[in-house]
Amino acid sequence: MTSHPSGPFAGLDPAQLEAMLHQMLLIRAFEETAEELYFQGMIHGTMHLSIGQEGSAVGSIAALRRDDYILSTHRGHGHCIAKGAQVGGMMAEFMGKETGYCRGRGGSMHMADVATGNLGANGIVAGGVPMAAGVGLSIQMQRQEKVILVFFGDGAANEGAFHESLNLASIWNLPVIYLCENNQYAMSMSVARSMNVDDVSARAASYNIPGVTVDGNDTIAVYAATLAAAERARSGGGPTLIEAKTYRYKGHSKSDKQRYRTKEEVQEWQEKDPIGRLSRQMIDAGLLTDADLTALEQRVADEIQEAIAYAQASPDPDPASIMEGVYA
Amino acid sequence: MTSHPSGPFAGLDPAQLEAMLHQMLLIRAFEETAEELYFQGMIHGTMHLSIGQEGSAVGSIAALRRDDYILSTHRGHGHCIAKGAQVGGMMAEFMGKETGYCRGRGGSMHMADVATGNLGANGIVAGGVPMAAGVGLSIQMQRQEKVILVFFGDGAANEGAFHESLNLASIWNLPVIYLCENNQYAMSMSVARSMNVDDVSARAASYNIPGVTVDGNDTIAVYAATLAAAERARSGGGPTLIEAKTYRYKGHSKSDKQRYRTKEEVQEWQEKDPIGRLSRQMIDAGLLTDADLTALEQRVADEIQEAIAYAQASPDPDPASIMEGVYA
Amino acid sequence: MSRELTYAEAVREAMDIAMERDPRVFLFGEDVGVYGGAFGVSDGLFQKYGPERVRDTPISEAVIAGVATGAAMTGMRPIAEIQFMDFITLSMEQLVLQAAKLRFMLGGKVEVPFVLRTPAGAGTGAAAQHSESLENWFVHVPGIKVVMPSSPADAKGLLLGAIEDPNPVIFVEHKLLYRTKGPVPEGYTPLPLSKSEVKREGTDLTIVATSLMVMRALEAAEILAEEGISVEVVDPRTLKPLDEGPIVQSVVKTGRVLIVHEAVRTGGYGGELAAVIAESEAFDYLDAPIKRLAGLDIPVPYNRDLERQMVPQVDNIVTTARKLVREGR
Amino acid sequence: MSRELTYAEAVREAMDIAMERDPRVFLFGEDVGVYGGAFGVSDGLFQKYGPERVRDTPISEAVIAGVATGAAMTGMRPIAEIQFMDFITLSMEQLVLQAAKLRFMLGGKVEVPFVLRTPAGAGTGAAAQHSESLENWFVHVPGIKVVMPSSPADAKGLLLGAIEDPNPVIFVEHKLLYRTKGPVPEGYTPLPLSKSEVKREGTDLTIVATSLMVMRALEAAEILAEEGISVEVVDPRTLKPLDEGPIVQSVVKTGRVLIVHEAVRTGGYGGELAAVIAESEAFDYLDAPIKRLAGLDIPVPYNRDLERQMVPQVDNIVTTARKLVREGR
Ligand SMILES: Cc1ncc(C[n+]2csc(CCOP(=O)(O)OP(=O)(O)O)c2C)c(N)n1
Ligand SMILES: Cc1ncc(C[n+]2csc(CCOP(=O)(O)OP(=O)(O)O)c2C)c(N)n1
Ligand SMILES: [Mg+2]
Ligand SMILES: [Mg+2]
Repeated sequence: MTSHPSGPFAGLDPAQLEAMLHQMLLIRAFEETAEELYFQGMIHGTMHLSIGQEGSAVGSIAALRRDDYILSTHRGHGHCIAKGAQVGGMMAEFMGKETGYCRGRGGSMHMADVATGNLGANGIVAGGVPMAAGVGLSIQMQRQEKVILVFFGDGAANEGAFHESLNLASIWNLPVIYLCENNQYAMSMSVARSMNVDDVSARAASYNIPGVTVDGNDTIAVYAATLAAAERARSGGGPTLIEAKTYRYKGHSKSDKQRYRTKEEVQEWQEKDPIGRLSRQMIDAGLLTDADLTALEQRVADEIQEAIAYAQASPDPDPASIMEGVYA
Repeated sequence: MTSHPSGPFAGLDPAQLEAMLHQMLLIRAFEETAEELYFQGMIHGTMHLSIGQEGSAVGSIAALRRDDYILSTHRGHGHCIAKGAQVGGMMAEFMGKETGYCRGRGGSMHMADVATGNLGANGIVAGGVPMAAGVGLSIQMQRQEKVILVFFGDGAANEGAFHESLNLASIWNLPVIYLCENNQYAMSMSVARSMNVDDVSARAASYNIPGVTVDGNDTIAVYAATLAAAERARSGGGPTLIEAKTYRYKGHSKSDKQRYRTKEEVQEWQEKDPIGRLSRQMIDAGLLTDADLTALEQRVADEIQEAIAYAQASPDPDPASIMEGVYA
Repeated sequence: MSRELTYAEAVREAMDIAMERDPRVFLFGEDVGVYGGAFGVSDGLFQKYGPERVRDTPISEAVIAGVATGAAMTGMRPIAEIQFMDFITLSMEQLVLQAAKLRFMLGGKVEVPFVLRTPAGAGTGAAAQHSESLENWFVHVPGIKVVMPSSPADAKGLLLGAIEDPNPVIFVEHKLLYRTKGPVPEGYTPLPLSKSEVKREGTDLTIVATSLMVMRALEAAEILAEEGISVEVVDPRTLKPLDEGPIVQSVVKTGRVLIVHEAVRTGGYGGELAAVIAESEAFDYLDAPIKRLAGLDIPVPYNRDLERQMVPQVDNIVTTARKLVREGR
Repeated sequence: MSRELTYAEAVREAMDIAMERDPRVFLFGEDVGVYGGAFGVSDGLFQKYGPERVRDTPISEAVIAGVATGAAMTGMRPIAEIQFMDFITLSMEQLVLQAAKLRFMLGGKVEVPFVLRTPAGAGTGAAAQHSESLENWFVHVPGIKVVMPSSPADAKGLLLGAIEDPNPVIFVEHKLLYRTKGPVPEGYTPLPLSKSEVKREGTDLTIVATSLMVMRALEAAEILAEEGISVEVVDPRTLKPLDEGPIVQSVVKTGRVLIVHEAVRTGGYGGELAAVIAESEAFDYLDAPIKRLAGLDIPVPYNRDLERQMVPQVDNIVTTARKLVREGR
């Protein structure tokens, strides 16, 4: 059955829209909290925050089914939440607890929730991109109706793995959605300096597959593009490359002096905030009131508090278990 | 100074044309002889013959200067001869002799003649492609007027290294000519099966650099395209991707049953032979007589005999020297 | 019931049997289809199983490893072929940072059951980029298993065992062994990836050898026997995880050990074996230093004689073993 | 004249001096420019030398290695940075099959003089894909040199020596050493890539350690000294080619040896060291088995305590060393 996205909300009903807005608020609150906890010394290591990019995470995954797969990136908290993970288990992972999604072994860069089809964040730029072809082949050979959506950044589009994976998915006609979150920078390297094409999606032509660029801060546009790609993939139409243009408000990681961009540039993008945009759209359409929004924010705040409480109350891994999980 | 290739021979004078025809005949004779010697057990290992592809080797390199660089492939005898190597030293290398271009250490897959700017054949598909960007950068930083031309096959265009190298050469505006010898197959894998685009040159668009496809069996067309690319590179215009469509008559290597193609297909291409084509063009233009051609062929036969004699008379490497050349 | 097969036929039979029994098993790589693989190992499988289960790939070693990993994580049992072990240098990120670590990084929530088959070794005149023996790189990577069969029977049994194993397995074949013949049991006869094997019993000296070097060590043992030197030959077969027992026990018995591998000596698996022995109770029984005989520390030369000189030959093993037994060093 | 610098400052000073003296030297890699490198090591060099000689690259580790190789072959002296050693898994083909072998394969007709700098090691809570110690892979590759400085002075001297060296050099820095301080001589003071160094003299036990483990071994030696155990600490500094002399002589003197490295134990450099010692004359002087203390055979865990437990700490060294001296095993 093919759906026909129409209207300002591409066929999404109010309940779906509210669920999406809730996820976007939850992602932002989760990451703001994680950063605080980091500064308080309650989380160690490093983290890559996707604040400002919630539209591409939620918009794309809203177009998937629960049993579809995703492969995520180092900037993957949003993907994980959008696919259905519990923030409690994520917070526990962040704190390195045994109850975390990776038993405290993986942390932020390996956050995964296999039960909801999230095969994992990845510490390696483009690390999930070659695997996506394998997941796609697996789906195809098992005659499943699933798709695999793999997230990657603009910087990842310059890795050799990008080229090999898209070429293979093209010739084998695999049900893979390549979703490039182009947030304008790879660490300090701007897209303008790292490639001579304006759109990453232009590279789809090298493999003769569809390539589309959408405003990544327009959650509905991302949803519609992903839904079309997913339907194409499910119906044997093969892979699609989607580029969602967006922006990260925070530094690349915890060691970024941000010398490579201006405060003005950040501000300009903050005015195009995806959460502000979706909530405004819904309010204008009468699907949401300011009171609803406040209620949603309160709900999110409570969920985060519960998550922290759950994580803090959780046990650390047993030192005696350190050798577990290397081999099956 | 920009030359303006014109007329059927793109500005090449009769002497140049005869030299090119001579090289093409020499390449073919060299490889036919190498194959014979292999069957006689005088050469071991394996070899990849470029018989049928002499047009792309000679046409492209004729457009370069002696001090320009090339990086070659596993199918590189033609490149080596065209850049100016002596067949004696090449035959000696083939026989593993101390007088060979690589002191008998490299063999067919590593044939190199640094003195004429040939930085070496390569046993690795696309192995020379990333290095080419480094050579290009070296030329640029030393403010030299040189260019680097890197050969690779259609199969190599599916390696990640191809993507990374072209992207870097593009953003750094490096004087690199990427010359893809598309001979329709990567071992048993046809281009039709290995990529969904008709022309490898179409991939230039991913890097916003010029991409051209020429008939690789039209030696003059290859020359003209390479000359234009070389002038662009020398004048700071950056890299070019040239695709020369051609065909190998022989099997991929010495272990090929050629189940993946038909005799008819091979015959069709043999009718488009680059040597036959150039000699006919020259004869039609009154630049060559049948007698001249016979004389050229005789000259080539003598050169090959001398090469064999030289190689056979050459000493084997001294076993005591085996550890030499690992470190400088 | 067993009959003589070549090593290549044994590998093919193992793949054939595995594909017949289990629809999740498939073979893919460069030219594994109509061509039959660069060394003819998969000859006929394409005709029998068709293009879906015996698939040619473009020349893209990174995504070959990625396909194995992604398909294995989601219910398939891939057999990937890397045409020459040298080219595995292009697959390292997916193999080492992804396949090997995913299970651990994800808290044990996934399995990555695939086999990556690849031919290693010199001796074919293919020079430095087509002759590598890189097994110790993978021995150094937790999460990966490394298998190196030295006989047709081991090739079949261990490959079936590797396909059954729920972990990523690097299965290293040797080009010079492909044509060697030996008895191979019929039917589904998997071997566990956890057993070293004493290939020949002896009392004066233990030779621990891998892959092609096992065959050469056995030939050397024959020659030495005529001189009255009794050599025991032990083959780890699975380099990782290593079954140390038979090796340590053998050294306790003989008091002398010679380690032989083809890979270049420095940084190789011989070091690991030497350390395992030197740390074990066998240390107290050693009557002579632990000796390594391995590839010279150079790239593999093209010239036939230099190539031969670079890799341990039967006569090198005989000389080194004799010296170790007679002169104790 | 020498003053205190951090290890990171020492590396930066070496690059600065080399770039001032030699126009052929340039630095390139991911975020080495305005950002100053992921660990701030190249901070300020971009401002001083500009975008041509301090170049940011896209995220393309294969071509980074290719650029180093191609530029080195044709007259330049590149310093390439791979942001974390883990990512070198994407550079292996160009480093191992090209850079390392070109000189030999081409009959000695070319030189490939570059340095590839990369930070290794765990301890930053960055988990399994940002904590690798892969030095032994390169020790196993003829044609490449491997350097692992353990102090600011060695970092500066050995980096200058590496830049002068006409071969490809993998220069492995340690993230946890970047902030450590020590005296560093001023000016152009290159050290040869051919000298192990005794970092502390002792008589009861030899500890051979690399990189961060040298610092921990020295701390352990202090503690053990109070117990009356005299430990000699030897640092190979250049893992390949290895200067065996000081190690063998030390073991001859002490009769006991403990090898300590951070990389996972199995297949690691400790095996090579153990074999070198077991093959040397020191074998006859050994009063105890050769012992290795190394990283556990697991991917590096995220959890802070598990991460700490995985890598040898001072107390592990003290305990293991004490046992080796007091109980002889
Ligand atoms: C192979 C590899 N190279 C480099 C890095 C270090 N690194 C981590 S994230 C990053 C930038 C990635 O940029 P992009 O793909 O655009 O994703 P973004 O961070 O912008 O979300 C870099 C260089 C890495 N993790 N893996
Ligand atoms: C990285 C790598 N993969 C595979 C091979 C084995 N191999 C050698 S040549 C070849 C085919 C190359 O095809 P193409 O690039 O079109 O060059 P051609 O042989 O047609 O000239 C293959 C698969 C190799 N040498 N290197
Ligand atoms: Mg980005
Ligand atoms: Mg081809």
